[in-house]
Amino acid sequence: MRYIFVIFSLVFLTFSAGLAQVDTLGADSTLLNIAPPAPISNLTVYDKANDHGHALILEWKPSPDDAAGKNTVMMYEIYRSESPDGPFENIGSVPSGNSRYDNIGILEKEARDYIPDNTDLYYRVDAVTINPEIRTSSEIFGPVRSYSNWFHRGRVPVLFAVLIFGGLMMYFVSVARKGAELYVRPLAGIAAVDDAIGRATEMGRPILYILGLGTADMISTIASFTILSRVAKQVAEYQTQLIVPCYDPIVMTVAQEVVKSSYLDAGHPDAYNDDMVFYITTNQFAYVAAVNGIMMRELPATNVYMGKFYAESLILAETGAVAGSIQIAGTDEVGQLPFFIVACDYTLIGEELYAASAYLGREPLMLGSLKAQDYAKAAVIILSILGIIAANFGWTAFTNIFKVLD
Amino acid sequence: MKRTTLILMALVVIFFALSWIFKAMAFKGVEEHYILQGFLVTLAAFLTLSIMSFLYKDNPFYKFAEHLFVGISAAFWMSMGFWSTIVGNLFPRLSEGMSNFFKVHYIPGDYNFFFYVPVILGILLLMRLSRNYGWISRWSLAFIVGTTAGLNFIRYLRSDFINQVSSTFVPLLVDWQGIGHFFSSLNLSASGQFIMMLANWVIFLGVMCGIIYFFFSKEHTGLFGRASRVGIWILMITFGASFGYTVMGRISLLVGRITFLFRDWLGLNI
Amino acid sequence: MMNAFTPPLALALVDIGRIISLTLIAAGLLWLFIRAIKLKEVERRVIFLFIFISVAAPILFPTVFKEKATPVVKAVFDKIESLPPGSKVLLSYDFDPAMAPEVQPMADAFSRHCLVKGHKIIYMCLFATGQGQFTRTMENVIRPEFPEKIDGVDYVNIGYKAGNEGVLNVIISDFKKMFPTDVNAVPYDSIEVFKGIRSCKDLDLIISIGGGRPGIKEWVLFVGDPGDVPIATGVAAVVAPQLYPYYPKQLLGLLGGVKGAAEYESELVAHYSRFKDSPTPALLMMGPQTLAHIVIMAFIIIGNVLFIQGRRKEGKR
Amino acid sequence: MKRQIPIFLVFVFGVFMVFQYFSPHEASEWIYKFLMDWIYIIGIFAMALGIWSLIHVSYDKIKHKRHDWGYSVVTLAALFTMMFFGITGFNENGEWGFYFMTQEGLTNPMFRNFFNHILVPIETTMFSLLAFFIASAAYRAFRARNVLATMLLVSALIVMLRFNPYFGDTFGFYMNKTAAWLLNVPNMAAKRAILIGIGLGMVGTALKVILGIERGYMGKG
Repeated sequence: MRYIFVIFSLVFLTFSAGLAQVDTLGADSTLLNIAPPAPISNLTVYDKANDHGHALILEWKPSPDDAAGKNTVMMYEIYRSESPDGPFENIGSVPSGNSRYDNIGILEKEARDYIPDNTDLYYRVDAVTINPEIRTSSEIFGPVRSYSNWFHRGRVPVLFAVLIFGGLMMYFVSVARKGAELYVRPLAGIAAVDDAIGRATEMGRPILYILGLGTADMISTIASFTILSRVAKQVAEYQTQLIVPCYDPIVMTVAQEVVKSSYLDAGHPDAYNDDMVFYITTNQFAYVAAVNGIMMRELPATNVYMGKFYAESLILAETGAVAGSIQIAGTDEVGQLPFFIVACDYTLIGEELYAASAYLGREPLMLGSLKAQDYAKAAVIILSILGIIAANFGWTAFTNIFKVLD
Repeated sequence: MKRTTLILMALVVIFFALSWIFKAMAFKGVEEHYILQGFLVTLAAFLTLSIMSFLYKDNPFYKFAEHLFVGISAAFWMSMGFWSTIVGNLFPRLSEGMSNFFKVHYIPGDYNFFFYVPVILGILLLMRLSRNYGWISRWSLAFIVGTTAGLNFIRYLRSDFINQVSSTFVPLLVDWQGIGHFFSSLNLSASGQFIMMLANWVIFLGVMCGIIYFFFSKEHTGLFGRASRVGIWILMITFGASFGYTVMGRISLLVGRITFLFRDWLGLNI
Repeated sequence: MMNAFTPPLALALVDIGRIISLTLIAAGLLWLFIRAIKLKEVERRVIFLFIFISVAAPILFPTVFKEKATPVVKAVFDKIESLPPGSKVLLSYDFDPAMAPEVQPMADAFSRHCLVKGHKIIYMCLFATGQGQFTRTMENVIRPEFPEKIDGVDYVNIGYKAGNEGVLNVIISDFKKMFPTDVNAVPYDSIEVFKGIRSCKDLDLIISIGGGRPGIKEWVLFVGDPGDVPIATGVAAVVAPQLYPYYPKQLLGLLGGVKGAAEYESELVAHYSRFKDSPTPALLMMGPQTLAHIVIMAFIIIGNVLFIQGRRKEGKR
Repeated sequence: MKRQIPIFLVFVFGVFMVFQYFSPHEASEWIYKFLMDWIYIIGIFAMALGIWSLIHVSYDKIKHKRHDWGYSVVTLAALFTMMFFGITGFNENGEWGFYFMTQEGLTNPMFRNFFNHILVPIETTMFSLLAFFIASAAYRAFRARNVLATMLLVSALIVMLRFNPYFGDTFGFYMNKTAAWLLNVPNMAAKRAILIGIGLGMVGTALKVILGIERGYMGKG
């Protein structure tokens, strides 16, 4: 898209330069007799590395008449052909002062700027003056071909990170599977969930579980599903009422499944019905309006907010506070954390939300992955200290390891 | 319903009916459909006030606006989805006849038959409504979750993890020219050496302590505990500052609404 | 909008309304404060009512608070003020309609100030949509308030050129190369404003308004630093904190968000009586903002008084 | 069969997406584009489920004359009216009929009117309620109960004090600068710490999902 825009604006630039020329011709007849500028030199064209092909990069040494010298070069026009004898087609231009042009083709064959892969191509760059008639062409460069790459070499650091993190994960999960005891520090928000369900039972009021505005494939929503399954199981055991209004239909589908099987696990499959988990609407504030209504009418004993939240976080949490509910929140949306912290009784900050599912289940496999995450964090601390030292002493070699190319 | 409630509601209705008449008269000659325009502006004002009345307490007007809002928004979202995704994206790939019927541009392509896959997966998802074959819907779910899990795995490893870690590599001694120079040029200007260094130190230590706060499998005691304490302090300071900063934007929203009521509805010259 | 044609009765009513509403808020807060000392909680609805009044009253009865320009803003004002008449100032409209509510008032205020001082203004933009924003300045400021100023002599609009920092890279050495004509296709050399200007280095001041990309950072890096030209800016509030490190070395001064714009407008009104009746959108926007912020802070204080009193009472027991 | 196939699918597609990132080849890009399109299209089918649930719940309320069932009539009426306007309209010959979307979006005048005069006003008003709630939340929660609460309170106050018109030049200037510093420096540190944590948590959870350890989303914890 960006390239289309660039190309488009370059076309516009060429066009407006042309217009300008028409006007200035009348005003200044000297433009007609500009001396042709010196050509560019050292033109090289090479395949763009680490890409999907159909792209080449041109570099050249600007004409001596660009800025210095006669200072007449207005822009450079780029020409391409599939044979050294032409015909050459104008494919774009750059203003003077530039010495590089990225010829990025569009992938569709029908597109005008389609660059075939594995085909010999020839390039030429013209130095153009304000009068487009007066120009000097460079020598033709070619043949050159563009290729599609199977492996992105600039992304090696990410590959290493994947391997290291994956390895840590595998290791600790297998350790946990063997039955090793793993310590986890207590989290206030998690402990509160159990109390809150008990409180709801005593008061005979429902529990409101909000999965947020995330879609079913967001990690925060997936974490929320796991927490929901624990909550639903306990709710089923205590025979309390559960209300789960949903924002996204797929989330609703999954949540129904989750709650249903939790009721089954708790041994009360008959207590479940599909209307506990229902869809409202996929509009942020319409959803909020409806949930606000539910809060004020059903007066839930506990509101649990887990998942992705945006500006509505404070509206929900304040209304819940007015209704007198205990509120437990957890989100990975950094911008909304302040509001949950201020308005809720307990808040799981960022990563704690993901950890919560492991905490609630106490399954060794889940705890093992927590341990792996902690080790990765320790690695971050060590790397940062090394990185700081490197930055202070100017060892760019170290910091370059972390450079990921796109 | 109590009699006072009924009287109150009747008064409100009369008030807005009058507003409709006045608005329609004001629009006469300006707008073609002045009666409709008068109604719509009055309706918008009525709904605005109905929502605001929730601040006092839940009431029938809020309930009305809320339920109306839910219905309208669901239908809006559905028709937009239908036109843009099914008609705009799917039909041009699947069938020339359908494309012609809906007057969208058919895009021929060698691999268009691939677009039958999501249609099948979508229909499998609808199996959810069946009592006996509901489990089939998990297949399409698995496709969505798997694909995005892979996508997220890489995306977050790259942007939130590697990028954030490497941007923590800042020099702690900015522009260091010896301790004498440091003290002799000590000042509090934002681009001065001291403030720059302070910023880098705070960022570095803040990030470290913050990460330590998020350790789950180690007891937060001793030095470790103290670092995690500093970490939560930094988080709290930040949350406070963000909260304070957001106030401005929220007030602007209210200004917008109140201006609507005063200018567009009541027609005050402000 | 209030202007010279508003009947005196309406003006008096506005004054009365303003006084009543402000007194009401102040007295109410005081009363709540005293109640807080006696350990009486404030009801939520009372807070809501106060917020509503503090936002609605300044809109209904335009309330302008004393906005004293902070040094960052004053620096820009003083610079334009101190330049001799006829100086060349470049205003770059680097923003789109989405940013406009915050920065359009600044652009208008800069234009007013420069024109009244008799500076020559060159308008350009790095955002394609900036042209539309300039049209607004043209229609709301230049045509109605400065009908005597002539296009090409007192100001010129050279429009938009694609290329982001590439454009800046060229105009740092040669204006004409990038802008052979203005938007009306008048050739560069016959434009009065450009007499004696070859490149950006010949300008007396550059002001970039916006805060996106391309924007002030590019101006500083590609023109301000290499060309040693004074640069000032007006940006959206979100961007302002990131720019503080540039001040005062690389940036002469900056206006951040509606507040910065309001400070500038108030300076302008204070210095030039002819602008007393000009629209000051930022100043008007500041009324509700300031009042609501003060009210919220007052409630935080009341909450803490309650808390301290409560603890003291518990201690006595 | 009911659980294994989904878990296998998750694994296959998850692993493919990881590989895809490292391979910029044209073929891999094409498959990637297809997969992304598929997700959108499947999502549209899910719409039917959502609308079905909404209708079902509302209809149930009306049928059993539950509390406030009258409002459910409003919801259903609004839903069907808006849907009707969304798929019908005048065609270019001025005939009322099945409606086709144009470049400018849905141009059915009533659809637009409903959007501009019902949807937008309610939406922005709901949003503007935040101005009230931010005040009540500040009053309730910003009390110096302990160290953490005090820090929250003080930094919020410093940032809000920018809006005090009664400060002197110098003091106001330093207040501004302190606020900017708070928003820049500690903010960046905290955000970065949270983001690194979130990044790890996300990566960990995504990996658990791909490997089939986390199955909560399939109704099995």
